[in-house]
Formats: sequence, C-alpha cells, structure tokens
Amino acid sequence: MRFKGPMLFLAGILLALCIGWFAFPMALYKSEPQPLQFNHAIHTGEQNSMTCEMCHEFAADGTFKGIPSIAKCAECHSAPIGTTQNEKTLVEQYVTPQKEIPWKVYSRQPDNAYFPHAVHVKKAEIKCEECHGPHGSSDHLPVYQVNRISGYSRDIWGHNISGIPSHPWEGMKMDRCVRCHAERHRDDSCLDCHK
Amino acid sequence: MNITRRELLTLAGGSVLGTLFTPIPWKLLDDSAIWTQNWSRIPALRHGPVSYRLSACPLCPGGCALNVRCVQGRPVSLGAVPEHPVSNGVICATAYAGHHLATHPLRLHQPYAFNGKTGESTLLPMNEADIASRLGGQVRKIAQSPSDGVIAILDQRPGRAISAFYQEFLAGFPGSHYVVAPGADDPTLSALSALCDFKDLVPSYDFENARTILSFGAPLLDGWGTPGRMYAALHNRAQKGRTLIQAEGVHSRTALQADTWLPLMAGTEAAFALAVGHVIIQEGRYPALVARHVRNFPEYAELTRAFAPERVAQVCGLSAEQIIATARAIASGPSIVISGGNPAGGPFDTGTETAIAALNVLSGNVGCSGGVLLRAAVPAPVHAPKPAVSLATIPDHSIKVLILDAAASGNTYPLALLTRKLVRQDAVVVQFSAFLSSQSGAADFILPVPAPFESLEEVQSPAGADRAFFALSSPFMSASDKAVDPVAFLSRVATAAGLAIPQAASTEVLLKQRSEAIFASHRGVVTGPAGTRMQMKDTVSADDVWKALTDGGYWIDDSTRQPASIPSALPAAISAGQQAALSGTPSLPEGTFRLMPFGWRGATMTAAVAPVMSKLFQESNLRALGGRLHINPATAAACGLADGESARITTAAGTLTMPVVVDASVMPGLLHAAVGPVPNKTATATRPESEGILALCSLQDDGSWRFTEASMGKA
Amino acid sequence: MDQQFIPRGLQRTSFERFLVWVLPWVLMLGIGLYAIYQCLADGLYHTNMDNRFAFGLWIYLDLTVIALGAGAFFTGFLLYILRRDELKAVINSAVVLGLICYSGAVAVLMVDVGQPLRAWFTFWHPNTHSMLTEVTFCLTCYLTVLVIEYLPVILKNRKLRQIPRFLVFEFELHKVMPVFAGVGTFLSFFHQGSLGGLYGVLVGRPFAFREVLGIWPSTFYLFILSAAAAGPSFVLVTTWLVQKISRKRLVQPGVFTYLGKVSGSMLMVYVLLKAVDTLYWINHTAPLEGAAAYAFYTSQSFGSWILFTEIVLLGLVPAVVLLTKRLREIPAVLVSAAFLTCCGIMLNRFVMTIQTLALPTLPFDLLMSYFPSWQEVATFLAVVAYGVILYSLSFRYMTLFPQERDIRQ
Amino acid sequence: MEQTEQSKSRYGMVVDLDKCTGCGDCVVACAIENNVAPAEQKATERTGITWLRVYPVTNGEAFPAHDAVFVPMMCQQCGHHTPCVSVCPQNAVEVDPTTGIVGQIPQRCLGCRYCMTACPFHARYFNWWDPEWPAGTEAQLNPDVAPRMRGVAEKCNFCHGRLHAARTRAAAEGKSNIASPAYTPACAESCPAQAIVFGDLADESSDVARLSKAHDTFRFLSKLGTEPKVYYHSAKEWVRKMADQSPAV
Repeated sequence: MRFKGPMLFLAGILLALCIGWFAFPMALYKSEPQPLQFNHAIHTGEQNSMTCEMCHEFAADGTFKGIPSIAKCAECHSAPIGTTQNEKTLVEQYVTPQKEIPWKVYSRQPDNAYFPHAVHVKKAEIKCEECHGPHGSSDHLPVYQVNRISGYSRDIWGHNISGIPSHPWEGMKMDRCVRCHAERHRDDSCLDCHK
Repeated sequence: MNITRRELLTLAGGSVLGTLFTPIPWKLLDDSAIWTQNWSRIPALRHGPVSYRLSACPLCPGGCALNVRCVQGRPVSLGAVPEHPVSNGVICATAYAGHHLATHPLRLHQPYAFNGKTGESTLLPMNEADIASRLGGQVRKIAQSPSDGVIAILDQRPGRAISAFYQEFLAGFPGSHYVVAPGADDPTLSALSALCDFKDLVPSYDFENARTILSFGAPLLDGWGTPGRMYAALHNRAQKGRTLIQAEGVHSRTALQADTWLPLMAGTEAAFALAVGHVIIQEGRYPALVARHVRNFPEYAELTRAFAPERVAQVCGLSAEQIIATARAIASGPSIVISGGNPAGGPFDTGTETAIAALNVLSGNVGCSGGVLLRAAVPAPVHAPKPAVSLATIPDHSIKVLILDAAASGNTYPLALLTRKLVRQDAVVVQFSAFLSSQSGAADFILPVPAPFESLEEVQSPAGADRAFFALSSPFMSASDKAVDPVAFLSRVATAAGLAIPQAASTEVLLKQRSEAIFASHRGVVTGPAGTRMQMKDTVSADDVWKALTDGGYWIDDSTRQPASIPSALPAAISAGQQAALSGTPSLPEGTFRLMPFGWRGATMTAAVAPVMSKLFQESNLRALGGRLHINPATAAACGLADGESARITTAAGTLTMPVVVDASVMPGLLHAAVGPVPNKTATATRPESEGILALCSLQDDGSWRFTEASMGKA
Repeated sequence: MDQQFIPRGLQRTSFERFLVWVLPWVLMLGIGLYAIYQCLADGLYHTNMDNRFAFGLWIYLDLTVIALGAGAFFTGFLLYILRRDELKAVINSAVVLGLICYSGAVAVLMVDVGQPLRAWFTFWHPNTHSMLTEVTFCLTCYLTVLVIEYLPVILKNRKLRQIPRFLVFEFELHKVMPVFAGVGTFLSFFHQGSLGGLYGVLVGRPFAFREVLGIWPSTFYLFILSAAAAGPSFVLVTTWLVQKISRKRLVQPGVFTYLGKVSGSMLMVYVLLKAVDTLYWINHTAPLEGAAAYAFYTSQSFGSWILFTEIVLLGLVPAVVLLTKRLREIPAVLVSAAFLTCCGIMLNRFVMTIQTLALPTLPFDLLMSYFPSWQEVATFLAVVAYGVILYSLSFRYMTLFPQERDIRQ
Repeated sequence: MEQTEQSKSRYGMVVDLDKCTGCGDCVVACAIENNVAPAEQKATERTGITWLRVYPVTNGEAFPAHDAVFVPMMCQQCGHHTPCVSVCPQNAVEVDPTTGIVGQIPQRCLGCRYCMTACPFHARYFNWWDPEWPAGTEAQLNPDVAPRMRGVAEKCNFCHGRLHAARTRAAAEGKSNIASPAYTPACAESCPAQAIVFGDLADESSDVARLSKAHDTFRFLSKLGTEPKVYYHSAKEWVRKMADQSPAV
C-alpha cells in the first residue's frame, strides 16, 4: 500500500483523540452516590415557595453556613412528609438520631480558598443562580463525580472536559472568579481570595 | 496482516502527536498540581459555627481567665479576657497553646504500673480497680501498723477543695503527712508567716501601691504570680513613681526591665539583705513603731552590726554605695522585698529567706498599703483537719505510700526530695497525672487524670495575690472513659481497705460544695460570663453561683479589713551557713562554680507544654532549652569551652554532661542550668524524661536546692 | 557485538571494555537517583539547606554547569554565524556537552524546588520581572534547541541512516542549523545573563547587589562574558581529556589553539570589566546600601584572597597566557590555562552563590555555615555520572569529532 | 512592584523594644493563629517555621555592662522594591494594593526559595517537612488559615485570616469596605506589654502612624531602601545604631 505509513500515523492520531476525549474523562472521574435524593423543586416550587436563604443561611458572624444542618431539616421533617423511601430514610437515619447527612458538595472549594458568600450575596447582590446555576429548581440531584487525582468535584472544572463551559454558570475554577472580578474592576490581590 | 516494528512505531508516533490535542496531558498537569495543593499530607480544616466561651487556665496557679474560640464546639484558639480584674487581658505563651495539651505525645490514656526502678523502664497497662485494690491492701496495713511507714499525699496546689479532701483522707491514718509541694508557697511570705502572726489571714503583696520593689531574682515579669497583674503593676512605673530593683547574678528578663539591676553574686543574698538591714538601722530609717513593737529588734540590730556595707560589698560583687542606696530606697516609702523563688531553682535556704523577709518587717511594710497586706482565704466548706507540713520536716525513709497530686504547679523540684523520704523497701508511689512527666520516674503506679480543659478544675488566686479569687476552669473538651478522678479513686482505695474514711463521689461534688460555701459566706461578688455581677450577700441561690462559675464566671472577695496590729518579730539569729558566707572566702575554691538551676514557670518539663512551644525552645533561641548550661564567656574560657560544646558537671550528687550556651547575661562563675522542655525529644511512652540537672543538686536540710557547688570541665 | 552501530572508519574499544568503563558511572548514577527519590518522596529535609542557606550545592551546580555548557552556544555562534569553519571539528562535541550540562541542570533544578509538579506555573503565570522567569523560559527553550542540534548527530548514526526519511530530515535540519545556532545564541545570551542577574538584583544582599545598567544589573553582562570565556575552555579541556582517555587524536592542534585564543580574549574582557565592576561596587554600591565592602572579606572562610584568586590567579593569569601566542602553543600550558579559566568561573559561581548566602544580613547575625548532605552530593555526582555516560555513548556511537577519521592515529 | 503608590491603606506596625520582655506570647499566638505546625524532631532554629521570631540581641559588652533587647521580627512588609516580590518567577508573592500587605500564596509557590534568598530579614520560611501535628491536634486548627504543604515558602501576612473574618463580618452587617484595619493580628493582641501597635500607616490620625514618626523610632536595614512597614522603637542608643549596622562577620 502506497500511503501505509501516513495512514498509520493518522490512525495513531485518531486513536489518541478518541481515547483522550472520550475514554479519559470516564477514567478520570469517579461517580459517588449521594446519601439521599433531594428535590430542590418541591421546596422552592409553588407549593412551598421557599427561597434559597431560608435553608442556606448566614451565621451571626457573617459566615455562610452552606448546606443546612439536620436541625434545619428537622424543623419540617420531624416526621416523614409523604411515603417515599427517601423521606423515610431521612427521618429514620438522620433526623431522629440527629445525625448530619454526609452530603457530597458539588461546589466544594479547597481549604485554601476564601469565598465570603456575604460579600458576594449581600454586598455585590449576586444571585445564587449566577454561580450555582438552576440548581435550586432541580427535582433530583445530579450524579456527583469526583476527580480521582485532585479530589475536586467535577463541577469545579465544569462538565465539559475541554474546560469550555456550556452554560454561563458552569465551572468554579479560579479563572471564573478572576474573570468576574476583572469585569467589576476589583483591585485584586491573591490574598483577597486565598487563605 | 503483518505489522512490522517500523509500522508500530509510526502508529505510536501518531498517537503521541494526537495526545497533544486531547485534554490528557494538560488536564493531568493541572490536576496533579491541584493534588499537591490539597493532598492528604496536609490536614483538612474543619469548618463550622464559631462560638466563644469563657474558662480559666489551670496550667499554673496564676489564675488567668481564658476566652476560648471554638469551631463546631472544638477549641481552635485560646485568648485572654480583656479587662479581667485578675489577669488583665494577659495569658502566657504556655496558655496560648494550652488546648493542644490534650493531644500531647506524652499524654497517658490509661492506668499503668511503672517499673522504672528495676531498670526495665516499661509501662505495664493496668486497670484502675486493680490498682485501687492493691493500694487498698497497702493502706490497710499502714493504718494497722504505722511504725513500718506512713502514708503521705503531696499537694501541688494547696488550698483547693481537693486539698481539704486529701487532708480529711489522711486524718484517718495515724502519723500520716499532708505535704505541700516544694515551691508551691511564696517563700518570702512563708518566712514572714514565721516572723509574724497573721492568724487565719493570708499575707499578700500590694504591688499596686508599692513605691519600691526589691526583688532577689524573683521573675516578676517572667511568669511570676498572675502575669497580667504584674504587667499592669509594673507598666509605666516612672509615671506611678514606682521603682523596681532587681538583685541577681543574671541579667534576666526581669532584670533587663528593672530600673536598677544589682548584679549580686549568687549565694550572697543573705549577706546583702543583712547589710541593707544594717544600713537601715544605722541610718535610723526604720519606723519608730518597729523599734518599739517588733520583737527581737535589738537582737536583729546586733546581728546586722557585723554586716557593714563596706564589708559585704567585698563578698557580694556590689559597691557599698549600691547597698546603701538600696537600703535608702526601700526605707523611703511603702516597699516590698521579695525573693519570689524560682520555678526550677526553688526558694533560697531558710536563713536567706528569713533575712530577706525580715527587711519587710524592718521597714514597716507588713500591714502597710504598698507593702505586705493581709487578706481572707477563699471560703471552704470544711475546716481542714490536717495541717500541712513541708517535706523538710518529715524524717527520711518514713513514707510507705506516697500519693502525688496531679495539679499543674508550674514548678518542678528534684525528685530526690521525695525519694529520700520513702522507706527503703516496698514503698509505693502513686502519681495522678495526665502526662508522662519527669516525676513519673519516681512512680510505681500512674493514674491518668483528665488533661487540662477536660474536666472542671479549681483556679484560685496565686500566692502573693492581693485578693481572694476563685474561678473554675470549665472544660471544653471531653475526657476519655479511662480518665481517673483522684477523689473517686481515693474513695475506692478507702473502700478496698475497709476503712471508715470520708468519701466523696467526685471532684465536681467537692467543687460544688465550695461554691456553696462561697455563697454562704456572703462575701464578695461573682461576675458571670456576660458581665453580670452577683453580690454574695444578696444573691438568691447557690445554684446561680454555681452556674455562673461553671460558665466561666469568677468570684472576687471584698477587700479585707486590715488588723489593727500584727504581732511581728525580727530574726534574732541567722543560720550558721550565712555567717560563714560572710566571714569565709569571697569566692568559691579554684575550679568550683555555683550551680543554679532555673526554669520558666509552667514550662519546666516537656510534658507541661504543647509541642508547638518548639517555636520558643527549638525553632528559635528565645527560651532556654532544657538541659543547656548557660555560662559567662569568661567561665567558658576558663574551662576551655566554646558555645555548643559539652561540659561535664560534677557535684557531690554525681556527674552529668550537658551542652553549654555562652551567655554574657550570666555572672562569671555561675552555672545557670536550664530546666525546661525539650520539644524535639519526644520521650517515649515507656520512659519518662529524666530530670536532668536537678538530679545533681545538693539538697539542704531545709529542703532547698538553690545553689550547689560544682566543678566543670570539657566533656 | 555492537560493531554495527559504531561509525564507519572509527576505532572503538571492545564492548566489554566499554562496559567496564561505564559501569562505575552507572553505579554512581544509581546512588544519585536513590538520593533524588528520597528528596522527591519525603521532602527537602534530606538536604542540609535551611531557611538561611536556602540555596546550596545544587544551585551552585546549576550555575556552574550552565556556564561550562556555554561552549555549545558560543562554538555554534562562531561556527554558524561568524563562519569559523575550523570549529566544525568540535561542534558536535560541544553540542553534546551543552546538552549534558543543560539537561543535568534542569533535572537537578526539578529536585531542588519543593513542588516540581507546579514548576509549569512559571509558564502559565509568569512574573516578567523575575530573573528566574527569564532563566526558566530561556533554559527550556534552549534545551529544546540543543535537542534539535543534537538530533543530526544521532541521525547520522550508521544504523539510523538506513531509514531514508531520517536521512532527509537530517539533511533539511542541517540546512537550518544556523537559524538554530542564532536562536541558541540569543537564548543563551539571556539566560546566562539572567543567571548573573539572579544575584545582582538582590537588593537585600549588599554583597551581591549591583546597580542596573540598561535594564539589568552589571552581573548580567559579566555572566555572559564569563560564560563565553568558560565555554570554549571547557570544550578544549574536555576534548583534550577525551583524547587522553581514548588514546586517540581527535582534532587538529590548530583547533585547540583557536579555542584557547577565543577563550582568552573573552576572559580578558571579562576580567577587566569585572575589576571595574568590583571597584565600583566597593566604592559606590555597597556603601550606598549601608555596607562597608571590606567587612565582607573579614571572615576566616572568605578573606580577600578569594577576590584576588578569582580576578588575578584564575582570571588575569590564564587570560594573559591564552592571549600570548608563544605560551598558547605549548599544549600543556594551553590546557592548564584553559583549566584555570574553568576554575575561575567555577569560583565566581561559588562566590556568587555560597558567599552571598553565608554573609549575614541582619545586624545581629553571624556568618552562616552550610555543608551539603550526602543526598545533595550524590545528586551532584549523579549529574557528573550522567554526563560521562551520555558523552561516552555519544563518543562511541556517533561522530563527535569529524576530523578523527582523517587524522592518522 | 511599585504598587504601593496606589495603595489605599498601608498596614504597618510599631514595636516598642523597650517594652518587650521576650516572653514569647506573640510567637506562640502567631503559630496557633496561622496553623504553623510544631517542629519536626530534627528541626532547628534554621529549619523551623516561626512567622514571627523574637531574636535576643545583646550589646556585645561583658558582664555586667551586658544589655539586651528582644527583637520581634516578622515579615517587614517592605513597601518599595519589595525584594521578594520581583524575584518570584510565578507571581506567588505580591503586594496587596489595598492594604500594602505582602502576600505569599503557598498554592502558587513552587518552592524555588529565591524569595528567601532575597529577603534580608530572614522573615521567610520553607516547609522542609510535611506539616505534622500530633494525632488529634489537627481537629483544633484555625479554619480561617489553610495549612501549607511541604516544599513551599511561607511568612507573616499580618494575620490575613483575621482580615478575611473582618471583611465577612462587615459585609454581613451591610457595611462597605473596611477602611482601616478592623482587626488586630495575633501578635499585637497577645502582647502582654502592649509593645506591638498595629494599624494603617496611611491614616495620619492612627496611633501607628503617629508612633512611626515618633522620636527614637527606626527601621531595620533602612539603608537598603526597601521601606519596611514594620517600625521599631527604643530609647537605647545602641539598639538604634545596631539596626542599620553592617553585621560584624
């Protein structure tokens, strides 16, 4: 065959592209189950029409509490509401023994990042959705995927392996913070956001 | 199809090129870098709600208030409480790292039998009940035949509720001793108590109103008393017209801050004190009342006659003018003359302490504002039935069972002081301790008490404090199940021995009784954690008091009305040794030096401080590392020693090799031996830290070990 | 057994003898690799560097080998740009030496930094003010250039020539070699200089600080000159050494003297400027920073003899010798002078690294001491071993000295 | 590098050496606040990490003319030609334009130690070991400061974690930017002698600005021209003279 060499070379390139773009992400991320299913839509929907801040509160010193503690859940779910298995598990395994639910957090930032929700939400009046997307209206939790090397949630890098976000809220890496800060002409220093 | 090697290589070449256009190399580069930022070799932080709570520091008798910052209920830092009336917003370095003590590498987590004496140095795990029943058998025998040896308890911090319990416990045994640990009392005030009759009042220093303070090496600004009080009293002295005179042979931290530093030859303190007395008498600078009412005045005048400043000056390294100026300074207004003791060097010998204390009597400081005042003791539910004795008064080889209390005294002392009191055979030493300390070396059984901040502990005003103060170190960490409560344990021993000895359920019960006694006394004010003040005379319930105290509140006594007159005496004679010091040769024989151990309160051993204190001892040279010998360059040169080299020290008690630190702040001829932690030497759990230089100190009959004659050479 | 790989017309020793020669070096490399593993796996506490002496033997090694490896760029510059064709005789050898020095330096640097996995941050988040950024960029680029320059040497191997595509590639590569030589010279110019600038910019170290000329401190220029002086000398010394070890004549004697002359002239310029720089520093720069320059030479370890040795004994003396035609033509004198030149540059790098760090900066500090740990020494020796092995392999299987075939042995 | 010109604030300190007793409170409080691990067994005063180190400095005289001061030496937060900033190859060191604090980002650092070579105050420390606390102590770390990994440099940043906390608090209370430091670094807070005064040097009315211009106030190595923002004060002449002396080798 005349072009056997170049063809083989091309085949090598194609093989690498297939592995790199399709097999590699599957190998890189590991799916981990959430302890419970959670339906944000039920809480925030018309029936209950709760706001984000009702559960994701601020502490007195201004720190953001993040995922609410089981005590917060117990305010409404001291007994099962409805008959679903999730509801039963929630009450039996967590609410009654007052055990915190070991949620896996999609937007968990590393220890070295300082992200004051108060400054962003209260002072700059940024909407939750701008960073977290329409998470608050989802009716189920997406699959939690963890990067086997860095230990980060996949949502930090963004779902697209190329790093190019498919949605404006996708990705929570530092460049995302930097971009937004640059747009707002914040005088930036590393220590503003690193601790 | 036959694929040749070359074709395979072509395919591989293409793949390599193709990979560059996939996320693989770039994402791996990024993720591996991120991995290095978060890998498991750095601990993960624990976030959560922040809360603050108040407590008090039990790490020494200083009685400092603590503000504890907790995250999710776990302490993350300790801080001072601003405007606290006792500690004035100050705590010491040891306290700043106090919450790390519970996880100290030398922490004990279960009872042990220790057979260090057989040379094997191993800790055998035991259970509490077995130790209690074994000890019960011993104790019963002692109760039956005290002639074979008696039982004694060494109290590290007398005056606490548990101290009264110890005393009650011992009252059931004929010939038993309730012993106060060496250095637990202020030596000057002890000496004064022997000269004056204070009745049941407690002598204290009124630094806040003193005009002149003459300190014989007391580390007044380096951990003495309550540090916050001392900083406040000695801060901006010039504006307050207060003068600090520091007399010692080392340019110590306090000496550096003093208005006048008198580089006094170590060992000539008594001569110097008597010379000061001589000047005061010769110049007639004592109050007229003293000559009239104080006993032994003529005898004292006669005694000091030989101590003319010109003569003493030849011995003590100072000029006669300095002695005269010192005498005039302390006689010119309310003054305090104090020896202070040293956390590792202990008090001076009794003669010296008496000579120093006598200056307070002579200059009319006793009972005078700005001098030595009297205050009432903290109310107690029971009157202690067993009087305290000092170790020195107990005959050697007479104690069969010795129980060592767990409280942190901040001080240390030579173990030989204890061991020489034990009967020669079958003596049993039981140590209550949260850590494998250097004292564990003398113990047969070690019972792990809760670590600091793991249980309620009593915090009182330290020796010399101007008012009675009471607080509780309320725990903010939980103790393990295996932790032993000394009160419960001793009650168990009594039960095992079948003796009818007062029993109590726990330390907490005793503390509650004490809180009730404070309530019942109608004295003083309890300040709650939120700043609420409760006058004891009109507080409605004892429970409120208890609640306020366990939540980090504190009780402060009303000021005590000073007695109209205090029967006082001056020493008629001073121990023979001091006379000799004056008439003898001014310096030690050729080739001999004066060995003086020194320590920093609260940090006299590795077990007493958190590992992070390595910042002071190991990672910088701010504090003297334990086991180092600080000597003057001239002393070093005389012995052919250079900084960092090892010296061999020989005393009557033995020989030890230790590295020297050439230090110009130490007087020539003085061997200033640091007793302190060695944070980089994690003593293994099978062998406690050795007591180092303290093993070489010669013990005087009066129980002091301040100075030892030693020879030194290059190792 | 490996005869088919040995270039035609060259006499090489038996494979067994070659193995015996290489084996000790492999062992040395092995020990070094173990030391490197320790440092990478556990942390840099295996070294004797500390917070005060934050640079040690390894940085010294990097500076030295990069100066000595300058032979590659300078020979290339003379050959391809200035068309000094007599240097064809040593260019291959010079390239191999350069490659060894630079790759060795980069490898050691990767052990020396605490977080090698983040080293690429310098490319992603570069601080353009930093001399080290300049060094890193140029070093990486130049290492690539050296690999490209080394490629034709490999591709000319008897066995590899059988692949026609490689032969074409080699031929094409050869045509553009002057371009690479130019790029290499340009890059070397910057990183050799930046290595000097590394110390010259240390405003907190009055011993090292030099004032800025243009946009770089004077050490920038001095390092370029000294590297240009050391490079040819090192090529000279190694060629001579290889001749001795292989017991063969590899180049015409004229090449040696030419290298010596080049090195000598560069060294003379360097020494004179260095002297001027030192005088200016003693009288102006140091006092401005509140330091009396003489105070730097009052310690026992670093007396003023060190300055004298550096400038006169290992600077002026070899420069004069190399520039004197009569002396230069005596082989023993020539090689000795070249050797002294190399030593002088090594001493200069030692002074810049070690003395700079040993001299205290805080008023109450004392002279710092430092002695490398075995891991540091082993890593150092591993680079030497790696160099010897790579050079031996290249010498055996490639044509490092084109004249060798023509010279009657 | 010259970012200080546009600084809004210049956080700084004045340390009164005459008040310092060398007790060590600041050193320990600093280590606890900033999650600095205890020493490894083999660590020495040259390999340990003390963001704030207190140097006992003597006048060199023989006993009893001997005199000494304790010099607390933290990062001097140089404001001009900050030596460590320009040398870092990957921007892991920078001067915060709003506070003047010289920041060190351990996550960016590759551990080349060039900054440590550049710092004349030896205020930078390298993690020669992995940071290690006794088992259980990790649970007591300050959540406001990330522990550093081995192989990177670290140094004092005026307790930046406390500045973060102050900013969070201010935002939660709806306040705008905190103008002057609404916090106190651990060392200044812990000093029993109140020898350390912290504040905004750019605020003329602040204590720290006033004290920095007081008589007998000086800076160490001022001739290097790096304009440190940490000032010292001593009435003792030998101390002031010593501060600018070229060290006697």
